[in-house]
Amino acid sequence: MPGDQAVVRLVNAVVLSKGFPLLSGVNLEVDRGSLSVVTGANGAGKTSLLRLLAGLDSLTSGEGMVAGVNLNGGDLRLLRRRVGWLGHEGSFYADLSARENLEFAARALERPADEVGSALERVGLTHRVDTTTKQLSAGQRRRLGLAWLLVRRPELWLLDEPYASLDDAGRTFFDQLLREVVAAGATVVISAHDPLRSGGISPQHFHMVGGRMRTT
Amino acid sequence: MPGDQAVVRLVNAVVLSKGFPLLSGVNLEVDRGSLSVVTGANGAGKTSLLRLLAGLDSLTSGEGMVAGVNLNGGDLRLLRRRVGWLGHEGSFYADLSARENLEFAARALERPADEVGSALERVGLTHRVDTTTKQLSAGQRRRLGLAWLLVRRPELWLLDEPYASLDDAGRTFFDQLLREVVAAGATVVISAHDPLRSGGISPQHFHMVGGRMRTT
Amino acid sequence: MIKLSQRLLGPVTLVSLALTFWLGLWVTPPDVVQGDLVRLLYVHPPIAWVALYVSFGTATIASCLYLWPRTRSDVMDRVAYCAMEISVVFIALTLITGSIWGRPTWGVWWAWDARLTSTAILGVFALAYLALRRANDDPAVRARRSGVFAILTAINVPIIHFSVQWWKTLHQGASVLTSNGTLNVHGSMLWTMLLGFIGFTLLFFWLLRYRYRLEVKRDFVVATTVDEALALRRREGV
Amino acid sequence: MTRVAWLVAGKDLRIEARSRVLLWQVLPFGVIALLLSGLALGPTHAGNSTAGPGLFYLVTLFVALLMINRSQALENAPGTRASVATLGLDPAGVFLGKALALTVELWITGLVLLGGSVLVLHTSLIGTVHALPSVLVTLAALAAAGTLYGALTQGGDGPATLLPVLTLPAFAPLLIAGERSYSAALHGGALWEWWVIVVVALVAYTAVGILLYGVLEES
Amino acid sequence: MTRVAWLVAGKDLRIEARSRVLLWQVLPFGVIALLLSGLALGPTHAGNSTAGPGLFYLVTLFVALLMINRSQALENAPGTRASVATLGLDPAGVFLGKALALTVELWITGLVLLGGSVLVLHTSLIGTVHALPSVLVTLAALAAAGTLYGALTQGGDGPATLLPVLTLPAFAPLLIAGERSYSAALHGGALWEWWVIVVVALVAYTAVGILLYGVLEES
Ligand code: HEM
Ligand SMILES: Nc1ncnc2c1ncn2[C@@H]1O[C@H](COP(=O)(O)OP(=O)(O)OP(=O)(O)O)[C@@H](O)[C@H]1O
Ligand SMILES: Nc1ncnc2c1ncn2[C@@H]1O[C@H](COP(=O)(O)OP(=O)(O)OP(=O)(O)O)[C@@H](O)[C@H]1O
Ligand SMILES: [Mg+2]
Ligand SMILES: [Mg+2]
Repeated sequence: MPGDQAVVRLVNAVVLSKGFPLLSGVNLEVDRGSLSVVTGANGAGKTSLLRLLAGLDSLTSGEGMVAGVNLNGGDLRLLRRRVGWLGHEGSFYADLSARENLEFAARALERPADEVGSALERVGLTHRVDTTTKQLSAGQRRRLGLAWLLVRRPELWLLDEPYASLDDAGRTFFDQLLREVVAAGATVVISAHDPLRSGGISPQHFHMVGGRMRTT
Repeated sequence: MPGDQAVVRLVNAVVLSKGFPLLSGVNLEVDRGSLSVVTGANGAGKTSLLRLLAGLDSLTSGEGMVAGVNLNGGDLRLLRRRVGWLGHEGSFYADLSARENLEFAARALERPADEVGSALERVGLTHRVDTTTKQLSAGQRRRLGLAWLLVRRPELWLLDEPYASLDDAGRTFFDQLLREVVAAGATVVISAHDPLRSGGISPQHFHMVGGRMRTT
Repeated sequence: MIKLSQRLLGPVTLVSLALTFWLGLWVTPPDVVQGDLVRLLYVHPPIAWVALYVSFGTATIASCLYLWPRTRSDVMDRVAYCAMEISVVFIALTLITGSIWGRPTWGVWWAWDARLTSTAILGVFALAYLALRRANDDPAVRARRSGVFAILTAINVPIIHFSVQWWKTLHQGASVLTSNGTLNVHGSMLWTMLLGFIGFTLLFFWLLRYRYRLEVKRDFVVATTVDEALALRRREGV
Repeated sequence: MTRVAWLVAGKDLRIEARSRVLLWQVLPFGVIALLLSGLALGPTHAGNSTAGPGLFYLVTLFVALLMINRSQALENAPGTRASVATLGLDPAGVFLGKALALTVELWITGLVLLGGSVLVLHTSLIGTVHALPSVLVTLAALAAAGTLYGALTQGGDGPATLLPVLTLPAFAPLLIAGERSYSAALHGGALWEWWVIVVVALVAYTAVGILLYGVLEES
Repeated sequence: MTRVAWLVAGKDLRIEARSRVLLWQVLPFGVIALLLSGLALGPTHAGNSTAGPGLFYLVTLFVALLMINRSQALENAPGTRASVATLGLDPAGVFLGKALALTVELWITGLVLLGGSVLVLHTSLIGTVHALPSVLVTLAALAAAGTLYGALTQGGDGPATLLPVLTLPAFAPLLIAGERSYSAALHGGALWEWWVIVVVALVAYTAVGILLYGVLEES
C-alpha cells in the first residue's frame, strides 16, 4: 500500500443522515504521529467528520481507510478499539463514580488497575474520585474524559473541541498531554474554534466549509 | 432599601446538594446595567452560582435578593420570568424545529411573532429554521439559545460559558450583542474561562474558589 | 400545660394499653359465637382506626400546612413524614390482626373484600409516599412533592371507600354502633374497646413524638456534617 | 390560563404528531397487550365476556403509564427544564395544557382499544357504545391525575419506574369505577353511582392540579 | 467472553444496587399490579385460583419491560454509547453480561411476585414451589430475549414505547409456556412439553444473542 504513513485517508467521503449530507465529499489524509486541527464554522461538519473517523457513523459513499480499517465493510469494532474519543457530552455511566468508570475501562482493556489512580491524579480529580459522574461539573467531566483516554492509550485520538469548558490549568495540562502523546507516536485529530496554544508542536490545519474541506 | 442599584445581592449564600456545598458562602453585589464575568477553576461553583441567581436552585442558608425577588421565600417564578438563561446544554424541545421553539417562547411571552424571524436571522440560522433542534450542531444549538434570549429580552442575563462551541463569527456577534444589551440597561453575568473579547465595555471580574468568591 | 401533657403522654399510653390488655384478656367474657377470638375486638378495630384515620389524617393536615405558604415550616414536613411512616406499621398490624382473625372466621387469610382491599391500597399509598421521598434529595423539593402526594392520597381515601362498596362485603359492618343508634356491645366489652381506641390513639402520638425527635436529631447530625463539608469546600483549591 | 393551556397542549400534540409514537408504538402495544391478556387468562376466562371491561381498563392503564411518562419526559430533556422555567408560564395553564393533550391521546387510544375488545374479547358492541361517555370521562380523569403524578416523579431517580408505583394505587378506584360502569352498560345495572365517582375524581384532580401544579414546578 | 460478561454484569448490578430502583420502585409496582389485576377481574375471577399463573406472568411481563428498558437506558445516556463503543468490548460478552444482570433482577422480582400470588391470589404454595424451576428458566429466557430486543429499540425514537411493541409478540409464546407449566405444577398434568419450549427458547435466544449482538451494536 502506498500510504503506509497515512493513518486516515478519506476520498470523497459522504455521510448522510436522514437524507441530509453531514459530509459532502471529504478528502483527507493524516499522517501517523501528526497533530491535525480541524476548524470551520458552526455546522460545517467537524463533529460529523470525527464521528466518521471513530467508526461511530458509517460511510454512505466514497472511500475511507482509518487506522488500517476499511470504512467500507471493514471491521468497525476493530477501528473503534484503536481510537480514543472525547465528545461534547460527558461520556460515562452517570451513576458510577469517577473511579468506578475508569476501573471499568481499565478492566475492559485489561490494563493494570493502578493506572486508574495515576490517571485521575494527572487530570486533577483526586478530590472527586468517589463523586458520581452526574454530579461533576462540566469541566470535571471533561477532565474525566481525558483520564479515560489516558487509561485507553489509543493510537488515534479524536477530540471534539477539547478546550471547551476546561479551565486554564486544564488547558495547560492538555497541551502538555498533546505533546507527549504525539511524541509517543500517536496520531491526534482535534476540532477547535480556539487557536491551539501549545508551542512545541506545529499542527496541520484543515478548514471545513459546508461538509467538506475548503480547497486551498 | 439602600442598594437600589444592586440587581444581585448575596450575603453568605450557601447552596447544598446532597449534603455537598456547591456554594459555601458567597458574597456578591452586582449593579444594574453592568457586565460581570465570573471566573474560577473547574468545579469552583460558577454554574451553581448562576443557577442560584436564575432561581433554578434554592438557597440553603444565607440571604439573597435578585432582580427584586427575595431568594428566601420570595416568588421564584417571578424571578425566573425576569432572567434569561443560557446553560451548558441545548435548551429546547428537541423534537421541534428551531422556528417552532422560538415561536413557542414568543407566544408564551406574548411577543409579536415576527420577532422570531429576525432573531433567527441575527444569529445566522436562517438556513436551518426548519431543522429539528436535536439535529443541529453544538454551536448552532448555542446560537439558537442566543436567539431565544433575543426573543426573551430579559432584564438579567445569566450566561454559562457562552463562548463554548461558538465559532469566530458567533463570538463576534455575541460580543456585539453584549454591548447592545448592556447599553440598553440590562444586567449581564457570565461565567467564562476565556478572556472577554469585547473592547467596548469594561466588565467587573469575580473569581471563585471552593464555592465562594476569592477574597482579594 | 403542654409540657406536662407531653411528659404524661408516655405513662398514660402505657397505662391505658396495659389496662386494655388486662381487661381484654382476663376480665371480659368469651363470646357466645366467637369464643376467645372475640378478644381481637379490643385490638384490631383500634389499630385499624389509627392506621386509616389518625395517621393518614395527621399526615394530610401536616402536608396541607406545609404547602400553605404562611404555615410552611420543616416541622410540618417532618410530622407528615413520621406520621406516614408510623401508618405503614399500623396498616401492617391491621392486616396481620385481620388475617389472624379472618383465618378461623372466614377460612382464608385474604379475600377480595372491599374493606381489605382498600386497606391494602392505603398501605401501598404509604409505601409509595416513602418511595417518593427516597427518590428526591433536595429537602425543599422533597417536602413539596411529598406534600402534594399526601393530598392526592387524601382525595383517594373517600374514593376508595365508596368505589369498593359494590362487593358484597365479608367484613364486619358497623357492628359496635348500629345505624339506628343502639349500642350492640355490652358493658365491660364496650369499655374495654373504648379504652383500646384511646390507648392506641395515644400510642400513635407517642410514637410520632419519638420519631419526630429522632428526625430532628438526624437533621442535627446532618447539620454538623454540613459545617465540616463547608469547611472542606472552602479549603478547596486554595 | 387558557391561553397558556392551548399553547402547551398545542406544543405537546405537535411533538406527538411529529414523532408518530402514538400511532406506531403505543397503539400496537395496546392491541397486543389486549390479545396477550386474553391469552394469559386462557380461554375460560377471556372468552367469558364479563372479563372484557376489566381487561380493557387494565391495558388502558398500562398504555396510560407509557404516555404519561412520555408527556413528562418532553419537559425533562437536559436543559429544557431550565429554559422553559425562565419563561415563567402560568403553572395552572401548563397543567391544563398537558392534561388536555394527554386526554386527547388517551381518547384516541381508548377508542382503538374499545374496538379491539369488541373484536377480540367479544364484548357487546351496543353495550360498548353505551359505555362510551363514561369511558371518555374516566380517561380524562386518568389524564388529569397522570399529569399531576408525572410531574411528581420527574427529576428524581428513575422516574419511569417511580411513576407506576405512585399512580397505580390512585388509579385503582378509577379503574374500578370505570370497569363497573362499563359492565353496567353491558349488562344493565345502576350506572349513576359510578358516574359520580368518576366525575368527582375528574373535578378533584383538575382542581388540585390547577392549585398545586405550581408548587411542583417550583422545584 | 466470560470475562467481559462478568465485568458488564457487575457494572449493571452495581448501578442497580446503588440506585435502589428495583427495591423501591419495581418491586412495589409488581405487588400493586398483582393486587390491581385481582381487582380488575373482580372477585369471581381472581378468587378462582386458576387465574393465578396467568396473572403472575402478565405482571412479570410488565415488570420485565420496565427493567429491560432501564437496563438499556444505562448504555444510552448521551455520549456514553460513543465512549463505550471505543472500548471495543466483545459483544457476545456484553450480551451475556447484560442478560445475566437482568436475569438476577428478574429472579428477585419473580420470587417476590410468586410470594404475592400465593398470598393474594390463593395460588397453592406447594404447587408454586414445584413450579419454581420452570419459572426461573422462563425468566432467564425473558431476560435473554429482552436484552436482545432492548438493544434493537435503543437509539431510535421513543425507545421506551417501541420496546413493548417489539417484545410482546416474542414474549407471547414464553408467557404461554410458562403459564401452562405453572398451571401443570399446580393441578398436575404434563409438564415436560412446556419445559422443552422454555428451555429451547432460552438456548435459542442466548445463542442468537451471542452470535448477533455484535451486529446490533455496530450501529
Ligand atoms: C386482613 C383482614 C382485615 C383487614 C385488612 C381489616 C381491616 C379493618 C379496618 C380498616 C377497620 C376499620 C374500619 C373503620 O373504622 O372504618 C376494621 C374494623 C373492624 N374489623 Fe377488620 N379487618 C380484617 C379482618 C377482620 C376480621 C376477620 C374480623 C372479624 C370477624 C374483623 C372485625 C372488625 C371489626 C368488628 C371492626 C370494627 C368495625 C366497626 O365497628 O366499624 N376484621 N377492620
Ligand atoms: N436532518 C437534517 N436537516 C438539515 N440539516 C441537518 C440535518 N441533520 C444535520 N444537519 C446539519 O448538519 C450539520 C452537522 O454539523 P456538525 O455537527 O458536524 O457541525 P460542527 O462542525 O461540529 O459544528 P459545531 O462547531 O457547531 O460543533 C449541521 O449544520 C446541522 O444543522
Ligand atoms: N454530591 C457531591 N459530592 C461531591 N462533590 C459534589 C457533589 N455534587 C456536586 N459536587 C461538586 O460541586 C461542584 C459544582 O461545581 P459547578 O458545576 O458549579 O462548577 P463550575 O465552576 O461551573 O465548573 P466548570 O468550570 O467545570 O463548569 C463540582 O466541584 C462538583 O464536583
Ligand atoms: Mg461540533
Ligand atoms: Mg460550569
